[in-house]
Amino acid sequence: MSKKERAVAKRKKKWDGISNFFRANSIWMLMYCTGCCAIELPQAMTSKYDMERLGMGPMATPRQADVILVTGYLSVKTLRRVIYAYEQMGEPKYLVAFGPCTINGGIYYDAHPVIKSLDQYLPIDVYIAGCMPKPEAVMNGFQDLIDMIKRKEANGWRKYQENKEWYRENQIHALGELRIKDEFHE
Amino acid sequence: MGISIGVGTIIVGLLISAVLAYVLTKINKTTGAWVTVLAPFLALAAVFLLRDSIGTTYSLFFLEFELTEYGWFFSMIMLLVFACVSFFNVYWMKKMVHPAAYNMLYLLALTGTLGAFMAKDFIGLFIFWEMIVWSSMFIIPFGKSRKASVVYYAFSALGSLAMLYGIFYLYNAFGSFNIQEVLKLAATDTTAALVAFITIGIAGMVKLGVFPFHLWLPRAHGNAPDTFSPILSGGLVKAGGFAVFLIAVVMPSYEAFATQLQFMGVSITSYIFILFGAVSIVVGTLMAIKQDDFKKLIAYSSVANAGYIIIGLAMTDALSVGGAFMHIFAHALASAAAFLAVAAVSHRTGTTKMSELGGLIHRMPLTYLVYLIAIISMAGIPPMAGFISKWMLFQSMIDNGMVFVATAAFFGSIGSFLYVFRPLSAVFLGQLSPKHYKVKKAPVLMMIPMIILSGLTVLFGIFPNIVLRIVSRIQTSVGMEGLQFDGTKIIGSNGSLDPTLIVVIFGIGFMIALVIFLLHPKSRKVELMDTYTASEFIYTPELLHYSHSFYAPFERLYKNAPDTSKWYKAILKKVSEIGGFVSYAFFSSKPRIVVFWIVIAMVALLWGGSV
Amino acid sequence: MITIIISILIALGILVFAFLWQTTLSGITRKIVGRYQKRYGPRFYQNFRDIFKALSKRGITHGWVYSFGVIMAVGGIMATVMFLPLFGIVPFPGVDNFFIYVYLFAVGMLGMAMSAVGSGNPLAGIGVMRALTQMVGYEVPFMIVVLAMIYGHGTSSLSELAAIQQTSGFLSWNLVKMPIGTIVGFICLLGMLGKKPFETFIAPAEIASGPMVEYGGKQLGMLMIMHELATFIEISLFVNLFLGGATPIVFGETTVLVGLSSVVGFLLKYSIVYIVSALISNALGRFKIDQVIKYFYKVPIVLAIIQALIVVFLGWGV
Amino acid sequence: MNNIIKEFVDNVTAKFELMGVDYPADLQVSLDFDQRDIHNALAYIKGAGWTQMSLLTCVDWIADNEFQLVFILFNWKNGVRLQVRTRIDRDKPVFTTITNIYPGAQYYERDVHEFFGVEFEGNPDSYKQLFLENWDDIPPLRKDFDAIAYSDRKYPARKYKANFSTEAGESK
Repeated sequence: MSKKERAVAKRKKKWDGISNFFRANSIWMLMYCTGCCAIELPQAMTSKYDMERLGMGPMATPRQADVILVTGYLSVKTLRRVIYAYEQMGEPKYLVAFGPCTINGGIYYDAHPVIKSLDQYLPIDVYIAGCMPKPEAVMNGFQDLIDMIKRKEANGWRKYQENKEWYRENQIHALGELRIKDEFHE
Repeated sequence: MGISIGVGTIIVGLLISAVLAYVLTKINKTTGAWVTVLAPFLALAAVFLLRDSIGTTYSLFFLEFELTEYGWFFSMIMLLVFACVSFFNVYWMKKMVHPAAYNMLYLLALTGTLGAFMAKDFIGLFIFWEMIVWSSMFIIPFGKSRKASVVYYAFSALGSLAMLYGIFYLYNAFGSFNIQEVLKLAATDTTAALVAFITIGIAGMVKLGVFPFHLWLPRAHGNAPDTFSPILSGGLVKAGGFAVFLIAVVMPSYEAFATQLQFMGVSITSYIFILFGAVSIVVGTLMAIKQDDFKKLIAYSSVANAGYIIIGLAMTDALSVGGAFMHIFAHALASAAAFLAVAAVSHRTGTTKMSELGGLIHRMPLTYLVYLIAIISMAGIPPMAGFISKWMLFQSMIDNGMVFVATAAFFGSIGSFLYVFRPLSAVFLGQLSPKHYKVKKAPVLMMIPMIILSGLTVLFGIFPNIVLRIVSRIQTSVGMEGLQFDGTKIIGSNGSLDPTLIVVIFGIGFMIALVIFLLHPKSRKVELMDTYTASEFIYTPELLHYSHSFYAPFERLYKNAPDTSKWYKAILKKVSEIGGFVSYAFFSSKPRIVVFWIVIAMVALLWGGSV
Repeated sequence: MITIIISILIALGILVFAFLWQTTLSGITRKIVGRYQKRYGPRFYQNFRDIFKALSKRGITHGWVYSFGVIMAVGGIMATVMFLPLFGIVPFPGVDNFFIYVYLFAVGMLGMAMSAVGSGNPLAGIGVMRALTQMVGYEVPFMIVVLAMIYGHGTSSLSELAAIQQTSGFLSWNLVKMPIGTIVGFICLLGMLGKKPFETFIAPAEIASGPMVEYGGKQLGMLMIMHELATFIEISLFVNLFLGGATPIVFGETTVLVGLSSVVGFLLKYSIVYIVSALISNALGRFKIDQVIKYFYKVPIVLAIIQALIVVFLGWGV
Repeated sequence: MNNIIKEFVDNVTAKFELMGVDYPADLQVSLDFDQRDIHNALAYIKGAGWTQMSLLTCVDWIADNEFQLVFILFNWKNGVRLQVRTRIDRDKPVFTTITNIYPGAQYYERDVHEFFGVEFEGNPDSYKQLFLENWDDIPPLRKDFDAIAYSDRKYPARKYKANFSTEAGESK
C-alpha cells in the first residue's frame, strides 16, 4: 500500500466514523424487483410494518439510493443490469438479497439462464431468508443492516472495490461480456 | 489648430472607410474585413470623446447635425454593438458571396444609424433612416433566404412612407424641419401631435418589430448572415426605439395628449401603443418557445423585448422611460452577445438547428458562459443588466395599475425563462453528438467581443447607476423628471433596489455553498453516457438527448392560435388581385382593351370640349 | 460599513434559522403524514439525517457545470433567504421588495436546471421542461395578485406589506381584505412547492424524479438544503403577503411578551400553511403537465385578474 | 359451428395432402401437413380468415429425430383456433420463412432459432439474438441439452460444509 493510498484509507475511515450515525438511520432503497420476493415489500413499507420509521424510503434511481434490494432469482440477462445499477450507485452502498434464489439458486438451481449464487458476482451485506421472506423477516433483515452499519460491518462495497478483479472474472465467466450491444441498444 | 473631430467628420470618415473597405476587400478579403473592425472602433472613440460637447451643432454640406444627450446614448450603444460584432466579419469573409459589398454595406448601415441619431432636422433623419433600411436590405439576402429581404423591405417601406407622411404633414403645419422645434410646436396642437405620433410611431414600431409589424423580424434575423443578425437585433432594431422616443418623450406625448381621455394614468393613444407592446410580448414569447432554429428563437425574443421597450417609452414617467432606456441598452448587449454565441456555434458546427446540436459545453465552454450571461440578462434575472430594466418597468406598471399590460409583461417575463433555457439545454448541455466530437473552441478573436459584451452586461448589472445617471441626464434634457439615486440604490416609486447589495449577498451565498461543496468528499468523474437509463445499455448519445420539440406539452395548447402571417397573406392576395386587374386594365397590349380605352379617352375629351 | 456587516450577520442568522426550522418542520410533517396514513412515521429530525447522510456520500459528477450549477443554485437560494424579513426583523431595510424574491429565486432555479440538464440525462431535461412550464402557470396569477396588493398598499417592500396588515388585528390581513387573491395565492403556493396535484416535474414513478435523476452524494445533499430553503422562502412569502406576517397572539403591555408571541404567531401560521399543503398533497393525485397549465390559465388567472380589477377600479381591499 | 369447421377441413383436404386431422377441444382443430405443402396451406388458411398468427413454436421429438413446428392461428370471425403442424429433419433443421405470409412471425422465428436452432431461410434477421444474450452452447430447449451440466459449469454453486439436502424418501 503506497503512502497516498494509506492517506486515502485514513480519510475514508475518519469520514465513516462521523457519517455512520446518519447512514444507519437514513437508508434509501433501490428496489430491483426481479422475482416474487418483491411482493413482500409493500407490506413492509405501508402502515402494517412502516419501514419509514427506520428512516428508510424508496428512491427512483441508483444514484440517489444507498441500498439495492435484489428480490429473487436473477437470470444472466438481469444480472447484467443489476451489476450496472450497482456500479452506478454512490459509495457507500449496500446490497440486500432476498430469498434462497440469491443464495444457491433456490428452485431454479438447474435452470440454464439463472445464476446460482449472487455473492460470486456482487458483494452481499445481508441475506433475508424465506421463500418468500415474511414482512417480519424483511424488517428484521433491515434492522440487521442498520446494526451492521453502526458496527461498521457492512463493508460489501469496500470488498467489491478491493477484489474487483475476482468479481469481474466471475462476472465475465457467467455473462460472457458485461455490457451487451445489439439492435435493442442503439 | 488641431483637427477638431465633429459629427460631420465621423460621418464622412465612415463613408470613406465604407468605400475603402469595398476597394480593399476586392484586393484582399481579410484586409477589407479589418477595415470594418477598425472604423467602428475609431468612431466609438471619437463619439466617446464628444461627450463633453453635447449640444453642439455641426453641419455637413446641406445636412445639419446636433449632438443631443439621447443621440449620444443611442450612438454609443450602436457603435458598441457594431464594433464588437465586426470581429466576426474577419471569419465570415470566406463564406460570403459578395464580401466587398458586405463590408461596404456594413459600414453604410453604421453611418446611417449614427446620422439618424444625430440629425438635427427631419430630412437628415429620413435620409439616414433610408440608408439603414437599404443597406441592411441588401445584406440580408447574403444569408439563407432572398425572400426574407423582400418581407423586410415591404414592412420597412410601410414604416418609411408613414414617417415621410408625418414629416411632410409637420412641415406643412409648422413650416420647419427642425426636429426639436417642430416637436415642441406639435405638442401644443393635438391633431398634429396625433398625426406625428401615429406616423412616426408606426415607423418606430416597424423597426422595433412590435406586433402587428413583427413578421419581418424573425425572417430577417433568422436568415441574415450570422454576423449581421447581432447587428439587426442588438443595433438596428433599437433605432425604432429612437423614433418612438422622439414622439413619446421628446414631443412629449403626455403634454400633447393632456386633453385626451386618460386611462390608467396615460392618454388613450399612448395606451393603444402600450397594448400593442403587450400583445407583442405575448406573441413574441409564445412564438419563441416554438422555434427550433436558434436564431429565430432569439429573433422572436427580440419581438417580445421590443414590447417592453415600447411600453416603457409610451408610459412616459421617469421610471418607465428610464427602464426602457436601460432595457434598450441591456437588450442590445445581451441579444448581440447571444447572436454572437450562435454565430460562434454556427461557425464551428455549421448549423443553428437546436435539435441537431447538444453538449457543446464540453467543447466550447467560454461560448457557453457568454450565452449564459446573455440569457440571464434577457430573462431579467439578477445580477445582470436586464433585471434592472425589468424591475423599473414593473414598478411603473404597478403604479399605473395596468392589470392587463402587467399580466402580459409577467407572462413574457416568466415565459422568457422557457425560451432562453431551451438553447442552453439543447445546444450547450446534454449529450454531445458524435459528429461534434471534433468541434474546437471558438477562435480567440471571436471570444474578445463576446467577452466584452458579457463583461459589460455583468458590470452594468452590478453598477447600473453608471448608465442610469446618463439616462437621468437625458430625461432632464428633454424636460422630464430624472431618476433618483441614493448611493448604489435606485429609488423607485414603491420600493428601491440596490443591485450592488444583491451581488454582494449573492456572492456570500455562493461562497457558503462553495464551502459546503468543498468540505465534502470529492465526487467521482463519470462519462456523460454513464447516466441513469433504468439500467439499460444505450450507446447512441443523440437518442439520449432531449432537444426535439422541447416544450411539446405547452406548444400543444396554442398550436391552433391564429397566425398573423395569414392576415398578411390575405392582404397580399387582395393587393396582387387589384394589381392584376390594374395591369390587365391599363397596361394590356390586347387590341380590344386598347381600343376600349381610346374610346373612353375620346369620349372624355369630346365631353370636355363640349362643355 | 459596520451597519452592512451587522445586516449581513442578521441575514446569516435568518439563514441558519430558516434551515433549522424548515428542516425540522419537514420532519414533523412527515410524522404527521405518517399518522394520517396510520403509520408511525420517522423521527422528527429525520430530514437532518437524510441531508447529512447524502452530504457524506461519495457521489458522481458529470463535468464542471454539474457541480457549478448546484453551487449556483444553493448560493442563489441562500441569497434570497438572506433578504427575507423574519419576525419583523429586516436585514436590509428598504430593499426587500417583492421582485427581488421572484427573480433572485430564479437564479437558484436556473442553476439547478443547468446542472440537471448538464448531467446529460434526458429525464432531467424533461423534468426541467415541466418545471419551467409549470412556472409559467403559477407565477403569473401570483404576480397579478401581488400587483394588486402593491398597487393598493403603495409599497412593494415585503416587511412593509406585512406591517400594514398588523395595524388593526385580524381584520387588516390580506386574507380578509383580498379573499379571492388569497385563494389564488394558496393554489399558486401549491404549484411553487411542487405539491400534488402539481407534482409534475418530480413525478418519481414517471420520469424518475425529473431534475434530481442523476444526483447522489453531496450534490443531492446540497439540493436538499436548497429545497428546504426554497420551501421556507415560498411559505414565508405567503404568510407575509396574505396572513399578516409576524402578528402577536398575545396582546398586552409587556413588549417582550408581545414580541415573543408574534414570533410564535408567525411560526404557527407558517406551520399550518405548510402542514395543510402537505396533507392536500397526500390526498390528491397528480395532474399531467398540460392539465396543470390549462388549470392555471382557467381558474387562478381569472380569479387573480378579478381580484386585481376589484382593487384597482373599486378600491376595495386597500 | 361444427359445419363450418367440417366444411373448412374438407376444403383443405381437397386442396392439400393432409397428414392428419385432430379435434383437441371445442373450436380447435389441428392439421398436420407435409413440409412441402405448408406454405401454400398457410397462405390458403390466411385467405380463409385465419388472419392472426398467435404463436409459432417448436417441439423437439428427439426419438423420431424430428422437430415439429407448430403454428397457432386464430380466426376473429368465428373464433376457431387452428394448430397447423409440420415436421422437419432434426439433423438439418432448415425451414423457409413464413414472414411474407404472416409478418408477425418475425420475432417467433428468431425465438425458435434461438431456442431450437431451426434456421429460417429467407429471413436474415432470424439469426439475431433475441432473448439469450451471448449464448455459447447448443440451443437450450433441445432435449439433448443438459441444463444441469450447463448450469454447474457456468454458475458456480455454493459450497456447504454439511449436506443439508436429502433426496426424497431418503431417511436422515
